[in-house]
Amino acid sequence: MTVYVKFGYTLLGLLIVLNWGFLMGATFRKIGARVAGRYGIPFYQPWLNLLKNISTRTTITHGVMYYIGPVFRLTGGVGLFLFMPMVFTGDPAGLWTNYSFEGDLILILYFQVFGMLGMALGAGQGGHPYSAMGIARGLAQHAAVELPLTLAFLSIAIQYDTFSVYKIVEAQQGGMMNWVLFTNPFAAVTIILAMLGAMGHSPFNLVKAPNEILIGPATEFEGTYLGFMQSAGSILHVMEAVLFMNLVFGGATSWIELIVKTFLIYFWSVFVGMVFPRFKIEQSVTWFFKVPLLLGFLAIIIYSF
Amino acid sequence: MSEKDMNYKVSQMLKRSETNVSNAKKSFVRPEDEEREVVAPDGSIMKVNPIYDYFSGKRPEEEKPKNGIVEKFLNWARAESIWVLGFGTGCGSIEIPPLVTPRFDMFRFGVQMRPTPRQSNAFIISGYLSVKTLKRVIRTYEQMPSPKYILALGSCTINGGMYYDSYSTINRLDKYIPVDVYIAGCMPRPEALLAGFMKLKELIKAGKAEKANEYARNFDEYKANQKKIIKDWNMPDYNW
Amino acid sequence: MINKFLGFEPDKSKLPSATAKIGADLDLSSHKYQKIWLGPNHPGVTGNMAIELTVEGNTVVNAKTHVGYLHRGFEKLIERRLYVQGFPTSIRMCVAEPDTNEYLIATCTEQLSGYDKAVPEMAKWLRMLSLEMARLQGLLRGVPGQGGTFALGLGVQWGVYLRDLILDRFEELTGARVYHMYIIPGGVRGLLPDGFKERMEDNLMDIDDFIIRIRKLMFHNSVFKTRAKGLARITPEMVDKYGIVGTNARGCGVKRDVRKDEPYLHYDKLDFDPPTDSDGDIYARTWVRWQELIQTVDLIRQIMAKMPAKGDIKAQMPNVLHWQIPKGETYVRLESGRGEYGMYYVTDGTDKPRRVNLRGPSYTHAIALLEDLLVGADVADVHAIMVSLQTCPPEIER
Amino acid sequence: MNEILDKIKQKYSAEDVKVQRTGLAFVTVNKDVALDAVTWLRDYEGYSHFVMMSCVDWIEDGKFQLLYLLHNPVTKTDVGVKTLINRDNPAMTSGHHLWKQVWTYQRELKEAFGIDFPGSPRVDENFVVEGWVDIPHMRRDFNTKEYSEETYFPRPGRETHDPATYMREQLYPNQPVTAKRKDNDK
Repeated sequence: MTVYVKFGYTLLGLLIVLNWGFLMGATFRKIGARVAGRYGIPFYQPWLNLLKNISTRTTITHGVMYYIGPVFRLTGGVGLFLFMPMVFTGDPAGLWTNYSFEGDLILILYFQVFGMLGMALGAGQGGHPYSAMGIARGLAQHAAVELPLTLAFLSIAIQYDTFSVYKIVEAQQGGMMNWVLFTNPFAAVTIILAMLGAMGHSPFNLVKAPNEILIGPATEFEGTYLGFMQSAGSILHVMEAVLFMNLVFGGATSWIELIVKTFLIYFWSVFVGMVFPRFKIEQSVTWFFKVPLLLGFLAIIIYSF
Repeated sequence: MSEKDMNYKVSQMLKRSETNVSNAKKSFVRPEDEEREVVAPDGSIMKVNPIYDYFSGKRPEEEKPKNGIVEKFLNWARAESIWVLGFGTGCGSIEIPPLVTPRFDMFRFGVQMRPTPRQSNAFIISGYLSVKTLKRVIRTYEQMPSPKYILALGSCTINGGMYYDSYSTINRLDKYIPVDVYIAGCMPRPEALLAGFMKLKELIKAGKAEKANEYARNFDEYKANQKKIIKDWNMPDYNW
Repeated sequence: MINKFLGFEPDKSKLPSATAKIGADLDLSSHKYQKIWLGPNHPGVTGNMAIELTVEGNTVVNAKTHVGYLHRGFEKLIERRLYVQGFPTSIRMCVAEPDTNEYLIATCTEQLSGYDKAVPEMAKWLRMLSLEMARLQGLLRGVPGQGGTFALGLGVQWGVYLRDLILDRFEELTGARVYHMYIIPGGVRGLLPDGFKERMEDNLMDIDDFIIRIRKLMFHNSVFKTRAKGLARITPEMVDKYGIVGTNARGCGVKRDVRKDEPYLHYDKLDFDPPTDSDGDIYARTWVRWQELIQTVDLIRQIMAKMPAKGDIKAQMPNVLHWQIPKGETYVRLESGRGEYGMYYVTDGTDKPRRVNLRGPSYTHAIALLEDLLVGADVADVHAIMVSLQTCPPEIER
Repeated sequence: MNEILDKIKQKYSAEDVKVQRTGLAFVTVNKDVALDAVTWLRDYEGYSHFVMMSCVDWIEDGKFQLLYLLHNPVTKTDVGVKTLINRDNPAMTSGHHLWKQVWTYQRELKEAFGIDFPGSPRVDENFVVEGWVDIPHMRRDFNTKEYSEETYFPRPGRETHDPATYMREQLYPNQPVTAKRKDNDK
């Protein structure tokens, strides 16, 4: 019985995450608009966009992989969600910890790439030269982001001697000074910097830049596929924020805390993106290979000894 | 000139142009796009026709709306989320930047810009169309997913405006693609554009913005008109 | 094609063989290169034009500009319109700064019919005011627009808002928002409305504030510097070779400004010095334009302070419906926001012009120069280079 | 300014020298020496800025008038070198080696007037119109209104008036017509 209850709670959690992702996206577009002096979109616009996308009548096809691309991306988001403890309640088999287990950090690292690869395959079959170009740029940048990020993750894993996100959260409980932000500042700063790349906001959003190329991988997608992709994107954004919250900012003990913390984490990348133009791919790769990579190495070296 | 005279003149012109087109037909397709036979890697000979790729031969089909309340609900969603293609076809596109900036801000009405035709469902024809652009507009329009809407900006899309006697610009847009909303003026103010969007929303909510189906229904007529003025027709008849 | 139509094929062997090629010789079937089209339907392209790029990986090896998407045949249309009817037609030749066309066609007709001395003082000052306002509204879009090419959309939002305020003043002065038709042969159409100077001063103060903010946002921004410095460099030797004018020439240290070189209207009575920079890259060009923004605001203030309070605004002209200009030809130029902007005007003694030919700076910038600057550039920079040359397609194809 | 005009007169036997205003003069030279004169002005007299190239169709005389307009950035003067070429069989020596932008003008003139510039790069490519089958569109004998009415679909009900006739009819309806002006719309 508890299996079904747990499953139900997980589904509920996914629903919350999806809606929070939509709301967060709308809120930040509104913040951006207010900075520019505009009124901005209504907060319910993403739901309407989803409805409209689903109600599109035309469907085009470029082959099987083209369908599977958005599905892969959604799988990446949902997979990230499934193995991530959302709310810390003190019970490892708690209802909001989803299916977290020993070693899920490695699985999470894998799922981060999974969505990107799915997109690469789908967009590749789309056949548009801009899609291919966007994918090439996206994968290059993703590799550059992943490197410092993985080093920081490893440093945290060495620090707490575990690959379980749940245990890392558990170890950070009991006050702000136990957070990784203070106990392992090098890894924390690495993650905070690499986060900018992982979130895909300016200055690291050349992948989907409308000026430099069209909108990259999504060029050929329309209607339902696009709706799928945007939903997957919302889930991914929240889950990335939850991941960084769990690893660096001490996790959350309630949904309210989760919402506040993810909001602030996401706000950091939007805050930077608002006032900085975007890098070219080689420039962003160079940027990630300088300070964040060095800090990542330092974090590893310090905790290896 | 009365309507009757005009119709007579138009039919005469059509006759004349048909002969013109048939005379000068073949020369415009570039050599690499011509229909020809090539030798495949295994030695067999196959025919290729580069400008007809594998799904462009299909005619557009009418896509019937759903029934009753479902369609009403979907129409409401469509009306509140209009994605406009970022393709400035004429000088009217100078009034698009004010629309997305603080003064007029069309985002608050759910109108947003998208860069590719695949993801947009409204197309602002911003002013006069030269024949060269019309060709691109037709291709773009056909790639947009149905239901799709056209807003025609400026008097030059209605009757040619001040370019009525130009050899390069078309006179009536609705002869080539179906138009949902005309916004008159030269050039229309941003407020007029916003009013046009409001009108479009009304039409969508009332279920009257079904011009994509009209295009499919009268496909032959539209194609004949298009081919009459695009003398170098070197693209598929329909692409999606 | 035209040869076939004309029914003759010139014997090319008898003429001096000129084998200069434009662009590189590429073997497209080698699968090493890919052709991609930027535009006409592309949010990054200025206006409605297309660039055909041949890329090798991420690097452009060959570029071709395709224009004609905005061709309306103005020069043909004006030939079959009266001199005064040509006005509303001609000003639509460039939508970014339409007032420059008004001034050119008015001055051409005045010079050829001998009325250029009869233009009243007040009208000259008002013409200058309208031209400087046009330059200001162009720069308010153009300077932050360069940041916009690198996805710094915030400056564009602020700039376009302020441009709207200037358009409001235009509306007050002329009654129209974009196409004003304010400058007419013999003078201008109207005086300044009451309280115009105060309201203009209010807007100029907002713009002063914006100028400071945009400096912090763009020119002190490390990412902007990383991307813009050293990109698409123009050297002083290229200036005469390609016919580069305006801020593009001033960005590499060649100080050419029609307002200073051949002062028209009352520009010799104003105190200003065109800004220059020495680098010649995108950053330098944008920096020159930013300085010009300051200068234009200053010029508008000077004009409003120095202009007489009252006076005639229009000379006595013949009946425009029967206005015939004796045979003659002239070329008039002015400094628009993009550089030297001129018009060649030929009359043949009838009531309609024989030939009108516009010389827009983009004609050289966007075709010969752009195609050469793009070779070797990154695909992601194409849009920035195009905008930094202030490409305006309607003045290429008219 | 006058010195240079005198020199051009002597060197290239220029006719029809006209100073339009201070700092702007037009000279007409023979077709064979036109590019020589342009090159000489560029290399020896400092007219290094190529302003524009244009063409006027003098259909009455059966001539095309080509114009090379040059600017001297030091003395701030302009010289327009004009030359007349035959209207049937128009061809001119290409000047694309002189300045980088000249081939663009030549490409446009080839399309708009049908003047050939053998050897000029990309001169046969389309410039602004695509798939053009009529006579070159900027020639005087090409009637754009007729073409537009035949090709495009004029909207019924649209009226165009000759301004002079229309105003006379509106303002003085009873006065007999005396003006002998030709109708604006042929």
